[in-house]
Amino acid sequence: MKKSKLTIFAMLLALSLLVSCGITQKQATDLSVPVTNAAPSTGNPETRQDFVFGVYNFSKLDPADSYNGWGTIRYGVGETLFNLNEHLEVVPVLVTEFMLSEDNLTWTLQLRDDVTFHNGKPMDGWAVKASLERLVAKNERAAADLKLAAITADGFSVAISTTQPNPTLLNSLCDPYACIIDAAADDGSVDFNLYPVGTGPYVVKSYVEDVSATLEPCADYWGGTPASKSVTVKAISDVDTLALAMQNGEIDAAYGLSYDTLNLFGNDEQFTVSQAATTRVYMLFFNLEHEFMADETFRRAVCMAVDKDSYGSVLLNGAGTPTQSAFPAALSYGDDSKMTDVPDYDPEGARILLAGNGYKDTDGDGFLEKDGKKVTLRLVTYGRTGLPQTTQALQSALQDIGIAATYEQFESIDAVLAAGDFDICAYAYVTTPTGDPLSFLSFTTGTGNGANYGRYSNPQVDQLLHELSLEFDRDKRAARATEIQQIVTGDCAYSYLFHLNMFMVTKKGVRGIQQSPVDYYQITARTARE
Amino acid sequence: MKGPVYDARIRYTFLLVLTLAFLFLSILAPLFMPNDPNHASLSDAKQAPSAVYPWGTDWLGRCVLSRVLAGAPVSIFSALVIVGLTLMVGSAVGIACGYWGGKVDSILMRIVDIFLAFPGMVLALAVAGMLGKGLNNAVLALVATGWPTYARLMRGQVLTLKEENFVHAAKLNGQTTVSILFLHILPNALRPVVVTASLSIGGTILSLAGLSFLGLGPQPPLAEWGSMLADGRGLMQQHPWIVLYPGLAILMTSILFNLLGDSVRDVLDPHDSRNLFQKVKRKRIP
Amino acid sequence: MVNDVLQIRGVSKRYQAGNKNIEAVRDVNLTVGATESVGLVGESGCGKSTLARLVARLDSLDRGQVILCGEDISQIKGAALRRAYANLKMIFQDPRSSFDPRLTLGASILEALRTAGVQRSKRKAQAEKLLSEVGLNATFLTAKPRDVSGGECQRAAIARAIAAKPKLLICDEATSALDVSVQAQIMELLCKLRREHDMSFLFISHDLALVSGFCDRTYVMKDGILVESGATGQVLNHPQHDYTKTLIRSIV
Amino acid sequence: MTPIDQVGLLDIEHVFVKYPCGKDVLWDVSLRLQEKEILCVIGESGSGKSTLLQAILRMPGKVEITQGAIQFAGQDLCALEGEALRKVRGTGIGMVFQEPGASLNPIRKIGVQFYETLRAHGRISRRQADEKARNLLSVLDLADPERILRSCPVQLSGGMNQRVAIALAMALKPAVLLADEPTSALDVTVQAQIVAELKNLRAQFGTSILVVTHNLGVVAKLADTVAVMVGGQVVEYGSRDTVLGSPSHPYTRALLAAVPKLEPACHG
Amino acid sequence: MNRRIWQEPILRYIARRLGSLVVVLLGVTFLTYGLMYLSPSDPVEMLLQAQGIPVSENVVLALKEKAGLDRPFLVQYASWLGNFCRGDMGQSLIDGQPAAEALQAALPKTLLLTLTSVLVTIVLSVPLGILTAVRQNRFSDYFIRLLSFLGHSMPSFFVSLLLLYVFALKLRWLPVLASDTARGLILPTLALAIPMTGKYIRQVRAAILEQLGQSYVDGAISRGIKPGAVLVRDVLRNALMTLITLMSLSVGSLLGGTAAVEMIFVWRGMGFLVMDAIRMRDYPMIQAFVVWMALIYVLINFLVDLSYHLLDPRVRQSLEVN
Repeated sequence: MKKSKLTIFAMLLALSLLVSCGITQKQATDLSVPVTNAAPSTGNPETRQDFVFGVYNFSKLDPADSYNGWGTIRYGVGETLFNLNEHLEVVPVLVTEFMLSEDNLTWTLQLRDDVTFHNGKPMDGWAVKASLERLVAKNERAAADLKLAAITADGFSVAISTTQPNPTLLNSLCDPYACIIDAAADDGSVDFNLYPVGTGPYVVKSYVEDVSATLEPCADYWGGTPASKSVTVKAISDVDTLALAMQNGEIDAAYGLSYDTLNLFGNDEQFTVSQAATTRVYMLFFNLEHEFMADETFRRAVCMAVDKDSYGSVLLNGAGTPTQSAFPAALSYGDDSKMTDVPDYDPEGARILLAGNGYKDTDGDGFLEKDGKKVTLRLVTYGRTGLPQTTQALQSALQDIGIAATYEQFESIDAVLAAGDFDICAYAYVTTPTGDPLSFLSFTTGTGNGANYGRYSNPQVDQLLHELSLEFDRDKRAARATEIQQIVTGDCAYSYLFHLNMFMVTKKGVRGIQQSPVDYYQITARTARE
Repeated sequence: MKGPVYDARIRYTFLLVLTLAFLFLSILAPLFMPNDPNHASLSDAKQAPSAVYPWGTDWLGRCVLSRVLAGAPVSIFSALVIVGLTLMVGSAVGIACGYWGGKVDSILMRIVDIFLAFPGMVLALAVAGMLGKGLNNAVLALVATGWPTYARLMRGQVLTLKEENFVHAAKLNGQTTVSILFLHILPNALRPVVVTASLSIGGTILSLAGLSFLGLGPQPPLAEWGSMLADGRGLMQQHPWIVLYPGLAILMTSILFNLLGDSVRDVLDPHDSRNLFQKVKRKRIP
Repeated sequence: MVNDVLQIRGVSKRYQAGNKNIEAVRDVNLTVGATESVGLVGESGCGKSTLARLVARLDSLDRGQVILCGEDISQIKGAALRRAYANLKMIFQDPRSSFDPRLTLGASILEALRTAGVQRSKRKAQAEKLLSEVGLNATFLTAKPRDVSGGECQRAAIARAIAAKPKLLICDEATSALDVSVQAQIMELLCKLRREHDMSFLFISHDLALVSGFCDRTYVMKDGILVESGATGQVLNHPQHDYTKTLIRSIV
Repeated sequence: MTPIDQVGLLDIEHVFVKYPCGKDVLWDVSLRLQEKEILCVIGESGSGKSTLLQAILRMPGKVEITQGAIQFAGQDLCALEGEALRKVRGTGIGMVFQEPGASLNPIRKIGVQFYETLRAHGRISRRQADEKARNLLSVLDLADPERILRSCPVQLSGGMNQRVAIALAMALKPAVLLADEPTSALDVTVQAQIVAELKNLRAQFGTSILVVTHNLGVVAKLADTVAVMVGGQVVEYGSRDTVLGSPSHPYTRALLAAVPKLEPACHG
Repeated sequence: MNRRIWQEPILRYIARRLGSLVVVLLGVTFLTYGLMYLSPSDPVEMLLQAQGIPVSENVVLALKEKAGLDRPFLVQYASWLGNFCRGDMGQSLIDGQPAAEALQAALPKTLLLTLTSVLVTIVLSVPLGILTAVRQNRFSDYFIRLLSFLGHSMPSFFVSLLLLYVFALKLRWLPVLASDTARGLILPTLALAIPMTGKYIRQVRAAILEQLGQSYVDGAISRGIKPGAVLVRDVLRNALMTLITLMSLSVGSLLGGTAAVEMIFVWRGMGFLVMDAIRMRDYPMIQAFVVWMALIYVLINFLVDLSYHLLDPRVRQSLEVN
């Protein structure tokens, strides 16, 4: 396979074409440069230094448990069979060759034979099978994504069959939940959520809940000697303190800083700021079951009140790229120009629209009423950097067009959303964590689906989602994904505000760690301080 | 007559006038606001002080001066309401205990003991936390924390005053219990209570700001000094005016009320201010 | 005697102090006849002030009866007690403490006149009259307790006490906080009141000499018990009880 | 006024005193205390008699002497400062306060307070101090001195504390003892005891005593010499018999007349 | 003879105090448990939502029945209290972790911070308070009082920010993150101790001045004892009770007042824990926090009372009389 600037879909297309021609695709690791893990190590045990990594959101480490796999991958404890490269293309990591059966139902993977778990056991086919079976047993999301029928292992090869053709299986195997761990080690003797046994360059030495994790290099890591003597991941749950600690030199790298600090660190020679556009989109959930939000015209007016450009440039200090689509423009299904029916920023137009639909300020308090009832919206959000700011800006913007709104910030928003206890929720969503649009679109727009908190339901969308789930053709997938977004944004069921550039600050002289477009690759074997 | 008491009275009058003026101004503060305190003008965000925004703008492009002014009534009057409610609830309980004694006293005092068993802000955190965020709950939380002190104080006062001869004399005059209570006991008992209350206003402002800082106070977009400080904390280095002015507002207000409280005490509770370590100036005529 | 102003019959009072019971007054019998002046002498802590408080119902008694002008007031409450108080007034050791520090002397006296049922229009004049009777001029109406001397304050207290024309005036160490010369003036005033009013006195003091100059009969109290009683001259000149003898001897 | 023509033990010469707040209290007070003399200063409240004692001891923070001199043992107390003044307090001049018990630290053992007092004026071991204290307490007829020395004032009765305080004031055998209203607020029977005790002191130790009181009975029993103060000035000064027997000043006469006499009631 | 006389009353006293302690603590638990009933959210629904289970009427009812939440309030309270006494403080609604475990991890941290802050407060406020009292109305008095006034008027979170800015960011002397090391504790300790010191200097001053006005001071002076000795041996000892009371109060205000400082310095103590719990409406955690804090405070007060007993013969005396 050629190494070029292809999207993941280019690759998938190629795969499917090749597969359909009945040619076995051999994939050697040296053909594609893995993004992170299997780097030629420069670690010299004599001169290695301790490395301290400050993070805003500290995670537990059992990959199968909710989103904890992000931590497992981020802290270099575990690895997935495949990774996404900077172009969100799937590249093999723990796998040497893979092929798809003619019926599109079975993938056969040939595993590397030099990979061992932290406890010294070899990562063979049975281990991978056990790891994946443990995953689908514990994680509903993974089970829904993978659609596993059966796994058979034989030596260093493993055959994964799915219940239906699953074009995104390899993408799903890139998801942090699919991090390969030694399932047999989860025998209850230690808390697997704190001390998972993975294949990554670092082993958890001690884990203090909510405080820090101390990691030791894995002596016989397959990718060479890890470059740091130890890695300490510190939980610094206060963004401002995180910034101060970074400034004060107490940590070597910081992730999760407030965007306000971009200039602070960017203008300081002692630090390196690495930025990467990610697939995280800041978006608004509208609760379509609530009185005013149920009205499409009303929603349209709300959308027109939103000044996406300023949000990205001011609230996020330039780290937000305004968007009409849920996906970054670099992706074929993230083309803003195709989102024709998305209302532009036009507060005056919004006022007129509202006035024309029976929203009038009848009692003269500066806020609109409909049929004598005051329009009041409940805005909710959670503490992720940028969201409270966005929501408060929205509150002010709504006030400008005469809509009263209350603001509430929660630490954990999902319960509030699930209960439908909101009108508008600002949310930051990683739309293509595994390089494919299906999961996000399905979750948020399919009738009755898990993250469809606004209770949006459109049979046309449901039909398209179904088609998308079975489609292996790249262009058609992109077209369907685009179509779904057109319908959804046309219905004003969601408003996608901007895409986020994530950034990471490191001390000068720190290497092997930087902001990746894939937000869960952080600590690697190369991460070290000079 | 000149002397320490005289000085205290002058100081008290001065501070009282200053405080009243301050209160008056904070009521009128909305009139002086150069801009809408809640209006976010993103294009003007994080601007340094200028003619349009005398104290600059915050991260959302809101006028800091307007927000500090808008926050004045919230911070100050909430604190006054808290102290007032605390005083009333506490005093009512204290009077009931002190005057009727017996079962009423022992039951109420047990309740007071229970409330006093919660250290410092713990009860406030619990009340605000359990009942949810917001100004009302924050006020309720601080009242719940504060009233037992006044109950104890008032009870002690009433118990002492009940045995004063002038109360006996009033009793022998044939006055009713209620009239004795309201004509003689209460007015005299109020003095230390008022001193305590006036000393506690400054602290209450700080406590409220503390709750706000923790996010348990008034919710956005309502301007409140503590939450402005919490909000703008990350910009402290780059755009200091965002935290400087609300911080100064808290400091100044709390200093003003603390000074007033001190001087109320000096006037109502004058104490001899000489001791053995005082050098006595000696003017000897040879 | 039927027309005794005050009869105290078998009055006792215990105080609970921790685990100990202190019997402050034990089985006291005492009478004050009409227009009679009766002295009660004893040293501090002997129970004489407690007895005064019991008689005035400022404290509840454990046993016994207090009969004031023929009415047993030892158990009555509320309105009945307030009515009974019309016949009973008391002046205290510390004159300043017997006035509400916030109010003017006038306000306190007017209050007494109001409760005595004097018409509003006549109160002011009456108050001035009362003041002149105790040797004070009308300017004292507007003075506060802390602005006047102890003697003046005690005079005002007396004026307030006689406002309702009580049958019995209890003087609890009424002069012992005052300077000798002031004490003499107050005693003179009390003598004058005795002459001019139809009033009985229960005069409580630790000073035998003072009692000897004022009282018809004298009771001597020690540790809550009356140890000796009789006409004042009798008690002074022929003391029966050892304690009375000690008392007389130690007068310096 | 008695002319002052020779040197006494304690000479108060034309002393003017004011309070720190600036109010004048004493005007031109002159008194003389001879050896073994008991001088009683009588006066009513506000006459400045207690201030006089504070002025003699130069109690810090209480009074300011603006004019005059207080000669004691050949030195002018008004000119003394610091250590020199401290040495006079206790050894030269002792003082018994109005409420003698209150002048003891309520929560320290009396033995310690004796030791500390003695130690402040010379080297002495704890055992020696205890010995001295025991002697002193027995001389003053206090029962069980051992127990007293091991107790804190709060554990003793008020009367006991008064006598302990007197003993403590006498611990350094001062030449002059100042007593500020030692009998007021006391029961008559106790008053008599205190009077006897002060006399006893003079007999035992030859102490000169300056007593301030408003109780003429005490004066009559105790004094050799009497001074009468009114409004911060001495209006009459002379031997007891002269002052009490044939008072010259009208105030003194009025004062004497006001004293209640033990006599049958004055009827109507 | 001495031993038996004063040991017996103190035992009686301890017994009596412990008895009333139990009553107070019962009240504390009742109030704490009752607060949850006043709260607007239903814990069962919250638990379900947190676990991502759709909230349906039937599920809620079934779970309530299982958890005994359909029983009368008092019965629920009794069973909760029973569990509490056995050390089971319920589970976090957020992650299902036993509240007891979380508290166990956080409590020592808050206690450590409290301890250091109280110590620093004592070390600063007692000598300065004495100094201002002794130098009353002189320059040093005014100056220290001015500083204490400023400290007293600043909230601890404001002090924290200033300290961070100056000592961590500008001078680079001290770390931003609190840690168990002495250096890591300095800033949070100061952030708590400075406002408290400001408050207590004034109170120590008042206490000392009050003692200086007592007659025993005159007595000691009249006996020729050196003023310095009077200050140390008499005045301080008599003011000790007030000082101890102040310190116990300061412990009290710290137990709840560390939240903001703990958040800023990322010091995972009780304040941090409860703020997390409050934001997530994690009622069992809040309850456990409140009850534990009250328990500790009540015990501290109890110990302080006992120390009065040991230090002050007046208190001993009053007990013996009673």
